Amino acid sequence: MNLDPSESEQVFRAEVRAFIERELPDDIRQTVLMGRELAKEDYLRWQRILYKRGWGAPGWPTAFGGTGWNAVEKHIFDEETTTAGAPGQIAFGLAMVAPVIMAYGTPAQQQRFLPRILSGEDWWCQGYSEPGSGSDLASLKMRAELAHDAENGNHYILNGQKTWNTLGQHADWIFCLVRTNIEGRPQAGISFVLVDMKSTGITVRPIIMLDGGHEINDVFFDNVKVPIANRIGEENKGWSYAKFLLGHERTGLALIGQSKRVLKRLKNMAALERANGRPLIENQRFRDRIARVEIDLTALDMTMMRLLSAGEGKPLGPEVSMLKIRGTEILQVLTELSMMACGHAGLASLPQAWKPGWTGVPIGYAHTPPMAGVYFNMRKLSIFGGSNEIQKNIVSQMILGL
Amino acid sequence: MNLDPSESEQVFRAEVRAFIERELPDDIRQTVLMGRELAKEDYLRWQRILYKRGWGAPGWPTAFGGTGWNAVEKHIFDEETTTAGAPGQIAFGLAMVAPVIMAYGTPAQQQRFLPRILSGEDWWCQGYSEPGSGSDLASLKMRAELAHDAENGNHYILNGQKTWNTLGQHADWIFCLVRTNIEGRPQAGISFVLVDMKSTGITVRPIIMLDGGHEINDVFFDNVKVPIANRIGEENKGWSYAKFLLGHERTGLALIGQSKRVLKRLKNMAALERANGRPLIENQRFRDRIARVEIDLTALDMTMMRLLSAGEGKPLGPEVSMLKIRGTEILQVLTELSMMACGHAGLASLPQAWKPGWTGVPIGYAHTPPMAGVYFNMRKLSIFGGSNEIQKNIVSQMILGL
Amino acid sequence: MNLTLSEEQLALQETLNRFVAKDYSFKTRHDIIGSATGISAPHWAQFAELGLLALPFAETYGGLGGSAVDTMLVMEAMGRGLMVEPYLATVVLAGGLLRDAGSEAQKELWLPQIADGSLLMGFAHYETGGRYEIDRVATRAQRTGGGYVLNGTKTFVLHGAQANQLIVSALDIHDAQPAGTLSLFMVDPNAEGVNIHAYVTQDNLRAAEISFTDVKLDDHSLLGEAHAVPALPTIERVLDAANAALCAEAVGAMEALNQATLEYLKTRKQFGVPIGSFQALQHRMVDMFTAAEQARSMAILASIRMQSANAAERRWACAAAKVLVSESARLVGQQAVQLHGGMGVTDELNISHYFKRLTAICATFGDADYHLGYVSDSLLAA
Amino acid sequence: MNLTLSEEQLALQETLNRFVAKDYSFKTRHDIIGSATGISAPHWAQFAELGLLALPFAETYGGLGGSAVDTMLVMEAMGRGLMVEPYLATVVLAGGLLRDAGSEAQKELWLPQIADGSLLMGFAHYETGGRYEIDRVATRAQRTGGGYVLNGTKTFVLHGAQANQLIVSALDIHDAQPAGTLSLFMVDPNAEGVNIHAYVTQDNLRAAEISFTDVKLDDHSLLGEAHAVPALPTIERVLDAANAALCAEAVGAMEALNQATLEYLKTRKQFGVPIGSFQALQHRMVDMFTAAEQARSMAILASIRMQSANAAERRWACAAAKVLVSESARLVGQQAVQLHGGMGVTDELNISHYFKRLTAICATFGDADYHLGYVSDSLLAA
Repeated sequence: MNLDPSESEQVFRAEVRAFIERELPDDIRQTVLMGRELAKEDYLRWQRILYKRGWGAPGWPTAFGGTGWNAVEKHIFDEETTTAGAPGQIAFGLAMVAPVIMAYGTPAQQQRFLPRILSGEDWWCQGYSEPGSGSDLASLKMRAELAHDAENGNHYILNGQKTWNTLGQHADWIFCLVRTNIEGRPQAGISFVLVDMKSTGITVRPIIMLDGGHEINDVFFDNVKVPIANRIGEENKGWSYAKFLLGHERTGLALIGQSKRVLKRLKNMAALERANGRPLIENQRFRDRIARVEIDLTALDMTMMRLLSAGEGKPLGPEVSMLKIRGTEILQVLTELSMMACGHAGLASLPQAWKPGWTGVPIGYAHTPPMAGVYFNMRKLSIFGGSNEIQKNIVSQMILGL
Repeated sequence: MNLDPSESEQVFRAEVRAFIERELPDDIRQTVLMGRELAKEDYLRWQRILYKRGWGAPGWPTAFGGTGWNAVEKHIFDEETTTAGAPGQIAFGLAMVAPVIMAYGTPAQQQRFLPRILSGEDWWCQGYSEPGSGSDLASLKMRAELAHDAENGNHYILNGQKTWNTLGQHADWIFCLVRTNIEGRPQAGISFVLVDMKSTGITVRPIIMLDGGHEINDVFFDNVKVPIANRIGEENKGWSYAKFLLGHERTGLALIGQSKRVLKRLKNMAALERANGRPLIENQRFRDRIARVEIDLTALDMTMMRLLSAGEGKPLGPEVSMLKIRGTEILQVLTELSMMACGHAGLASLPQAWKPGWTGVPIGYAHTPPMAGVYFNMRKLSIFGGSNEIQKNIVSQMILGL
Repeated sequence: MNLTLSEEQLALQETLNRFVAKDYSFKTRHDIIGSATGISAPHWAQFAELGLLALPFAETYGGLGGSAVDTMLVMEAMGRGLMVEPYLATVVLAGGLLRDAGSEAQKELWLPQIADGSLLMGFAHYETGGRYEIDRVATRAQRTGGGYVLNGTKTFVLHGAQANQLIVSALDIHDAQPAGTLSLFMVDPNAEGVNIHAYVTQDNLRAAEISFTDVKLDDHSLLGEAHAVPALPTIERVLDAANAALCAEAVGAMEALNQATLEYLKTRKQFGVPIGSFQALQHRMVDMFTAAEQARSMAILASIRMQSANAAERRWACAAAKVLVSESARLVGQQAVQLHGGMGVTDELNISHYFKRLTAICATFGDADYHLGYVSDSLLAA
Repeated sequence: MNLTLSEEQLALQETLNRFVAKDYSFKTRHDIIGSATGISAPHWAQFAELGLLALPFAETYGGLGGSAVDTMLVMEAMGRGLMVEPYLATVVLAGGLLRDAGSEAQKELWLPQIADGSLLMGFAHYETGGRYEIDRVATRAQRTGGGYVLNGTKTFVLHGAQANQLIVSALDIHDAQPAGTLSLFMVDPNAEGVNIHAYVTQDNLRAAEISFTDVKLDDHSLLGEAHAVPALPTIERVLDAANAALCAEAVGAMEALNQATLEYLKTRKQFGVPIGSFQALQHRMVDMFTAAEQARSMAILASIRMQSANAAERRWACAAAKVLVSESARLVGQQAVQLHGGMGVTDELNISHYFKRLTAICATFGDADYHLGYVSDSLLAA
């Protein structure tokens, strides 16, 4: 056993690092490192830069224009880009709907949608959850009824509501689970459709988050017409495509790169902040807290590497649920400590200071303003994408056999 | 609101304290304070001293020779005797079977059994749990079949096994839940009988605990004859008497006096033990741990007093489950810290040093030898008497209505 | 020992509950926190009418002679109702300082105005370069012929921009005492040289950074009779009172959160059953309930000990209470959000607002680590 | 990066698993811990036959040239099988000191005897008055004409009474160096003046307090060539190795405990269903599984870093591993007992024996607080 990178890993990491050093715009990097808010255009700029380099889709096979990287390479790429302060790539297109289109879409659908996801031309969002259907997704109610008219040919008419839709305000397309059959098992009446966000009858209503940010939405469908050609696979078979997608949603859930980035910032903060006139890091109680979470993060990182090493480049199994639990807990602790480090000054709310380019005078240090808000916002980590309680159920059933 | 004792509380506490000061034998006190093992005779001596003072049964009404104290007085008595280093009174007779006999026993049973419990002449033990019936007590299987012969008249013949019997090796009597009917709901076929431990056919087999001590047993019943006059109440109604008993078992479960005693010892230990040549108490990490559990104990103590104050002397309700959860957790932490305080020396196992009167040379300090064993032993607190998981179920159902 | 409320206190509690239920809805609060000052004058007038602002002061000064337990009841209602008015800043902090350290003339002048609701106040004490330490004051009040000249900067002045009068801690410096003596001064926030940088806090209260540049104070500005009483013990006492009050507020907020969460567990269905039927969530809810009960016990202890003549006993109880209440608040706040799922992280439900207030309470006037330090170090003294 | 085992290591692991399953049953162990010496000579001979005792030494000295990862595999099996033989004392501690600091002659003399199983050793280092500090040595080796006179008392010498040779840390004192230089000495436990107070430990290992009164040592007793290498870094390194080994042992014990507990959850029925169907217990078991997996990761990290030339990197990894492994061991040990209910607190089941061994590991060669201190303070250096 050893932790020394192989020759090829070393070369690959150096290549990624050099690329980031050269290509990542400094304003974007600063925005990310300071925990401030990214604009839509920031995401798109970075996606175009990656696309140009041929790295637009780290998770895709080369046949569709992806990099064809194995799990270790993807992990290295994730870690390097994240710790350096690159924006995350928007997963809804690249990592969620694209694998479904590749696996179950028609060649026409593949040619129509995939290149525009890769290049960043189309921004996708998700239409899974409904107000009554969170953890119990199969109970979803949004109707899609078959219809025909001269103008649209065979099409579905969608009526209902989707919620916990992330960044749908930026989106060009939404993929939806809809109910095409109300009889029998709930899972057996679901279809998977792709909907143009510009369709008549779609309304996006912001849900303001507890930190004041707008990143999620309700999406209402009022007699929205969707061509039947936009359905993936067979009618009423959507549940199996959805499950396939959820399996693909899980990469990067350990958030190791993000946690390393936040830990590094926290250490810098603790050297600047003052307790009784001395650097906060000299306060043993606070220092112990940093040490403790650093150990946890090290253990998680090692666990990830163990799994990657054992998996020989193949995607991970249900162990990912364990990584997600620990990863979200650790990042939540790190953001909590980052807020604590700020003391009274962290209590000042200056939402304007989150915006890139803000030049006002902060309360506290330059790092202070977003910290409490980031802590608040990160409570979502243990809820969204399958709550940690659901993840524990998965480990309990799939790994422990309980 | 105030914490000042009332005139009468003050007088009462002073009276109890003076009594203990005068009457508690010093050898017993030292044995308890050092965490060493009490002999049967130690318990009996103390019970006789209490009995002589008229305090043999703090929980009983005066009609049966008890003190007639209210909940606050009982709490004061508990706390003063426990912190001073008096042995606990054996609950199985006084606090468990006696209330059942008072409530459901015949006058003859009351006259026969209660005075001998009060005076300490009869030592009682419990026959509830069976190997297959722990938390799910109603599933118990030990049979009691009706029979008649010339010598014994109408009697039951008992066959089966009881387990988790505490100190049965000392006992004169055992109260048992037995199955008198195998049809219908399991709860509906249980009877409550009192069995002489000298009966032919009873075998007590020690179960050695993880600390090497012998405080629990298996008790086997092989055609044990029990006069029908020893049945409490009606046949097949034992379950309701058992539930009544479990309601009475719950006093003192918060273990506040014991925790105060152990905390005090822990502070003394931390002043004696050395870290890097200085008193261990100067080590901030360890000191913080003591401070933290002292705060928890203070909160629990206040909670107990709040409940007592609100209850105006009446017995407590399901909140006792909350007190039991916190109380056992706190005492477990305290015994764990006591072991930790001893460092390497605590790893030496000197079971002979647990015995009263031991005069050998300890590894470490005089306080060291029993500490690890006490920690190990105290793991039982969250298991016996209704595991903490069961207590959480009770709070969930009875208080929260979930 | 008596840990039940008196008849009068039960009546006060009842009044407060009615006030919160009737006059301080989530919608009402939403409008108040969105307003320019971030507080509601009509509600403050109601506070005065109900006698809440007069509670802790002697009758001589228009007060009602109430105890710290009465303050606890008010603060608990503040927590339950998520009320944002400056009760802590005006009544507990500034009012407490005036009551404990003011001269007769100062008490006669200011306390009745607090009691009748006409005066809002703030306490400007903390400074940058420190964290939660009580005795780190560099602000200077240099004696001149007829008064003082004040220079310095104060941070996290709760409701500092809303106050009509400030109490400012500063070193009283003159030739005989060049290092200065820690003192308290009444300062008019409208005086020349006072610069107020107001902001909204994470939990939608208001606070300010305030700088003083050559601010002229007259001779009567010094709180109390020329150092008859040292200022530091007074400040310690009032910050203990503030922490006891914050503990009570947290208890009110936790109780409201637990109630809402329990309700949600009983009504929210997934997989065809209420989510409260899942044992893991049941036990979590038991932990939250238990934490809130322990917190309540410690808040009561702190309030009772606020009346102790023994400063060490008082400080221990307030510090210990803040440690336990902070940890309980963290558990209850985080888990209430978690158990509400997605709804818990939205601005729309009051859940997140309670969570944010609880989080802020933990960081106000000393966090759990800071107060644990006091409790821990007191083991050395023993 | 490669975190998989080599072919040889897989074969070693397989051998160890077979050995534990076949030759080291709970009953066998019960007899061994009840014996006079508390260790089994036949099993030790098997250790030797399997090459385990030769693993970490160079081939020149009869060794197999194995790595710290190989030691990890052995220690993990020690944990899984709850084996009580003195592998840690003889091979890891004393063997490690000889390997790292012994003179050529000493290595040639002693290492082959360790490797072939004929020599048991102990490391007498800790003293009273301290806790887990590595550098608190007051034992004195006063130079005389032809050697040294040793005086002092050592505490918690693992398998000290079973050892044929001891390595003792002491201050090498002579006129030119009256304060002494920390050094290591080979001492015959049968020499005059050596007093051994042997005892059984809480987890049924053996240890001893050993005092040295005017014990005469010859010139060759000094480990290594007359202070060519300072002793303290050597001791630090070997204690790091011991902690890495303990981490691996704990991982083996946790895995066995988790397996037993999982099995119990699936088979033990209450209320007509396996108790493993209760969600609160399921989630507890997930926490235990997760803790053991994290612990395994850190044990691996520590073993890998034992091979690092960078002492700070090595110490950080071993300290960090001990912190995390200790906390995991506490959780898994306590909860395995809890989930087994009454059966968990009896001596009859191996559950309590695993629990006690895990508890002892946490307190051996530095507890979690002690090692957290190293990790924490290293933040100051950064």
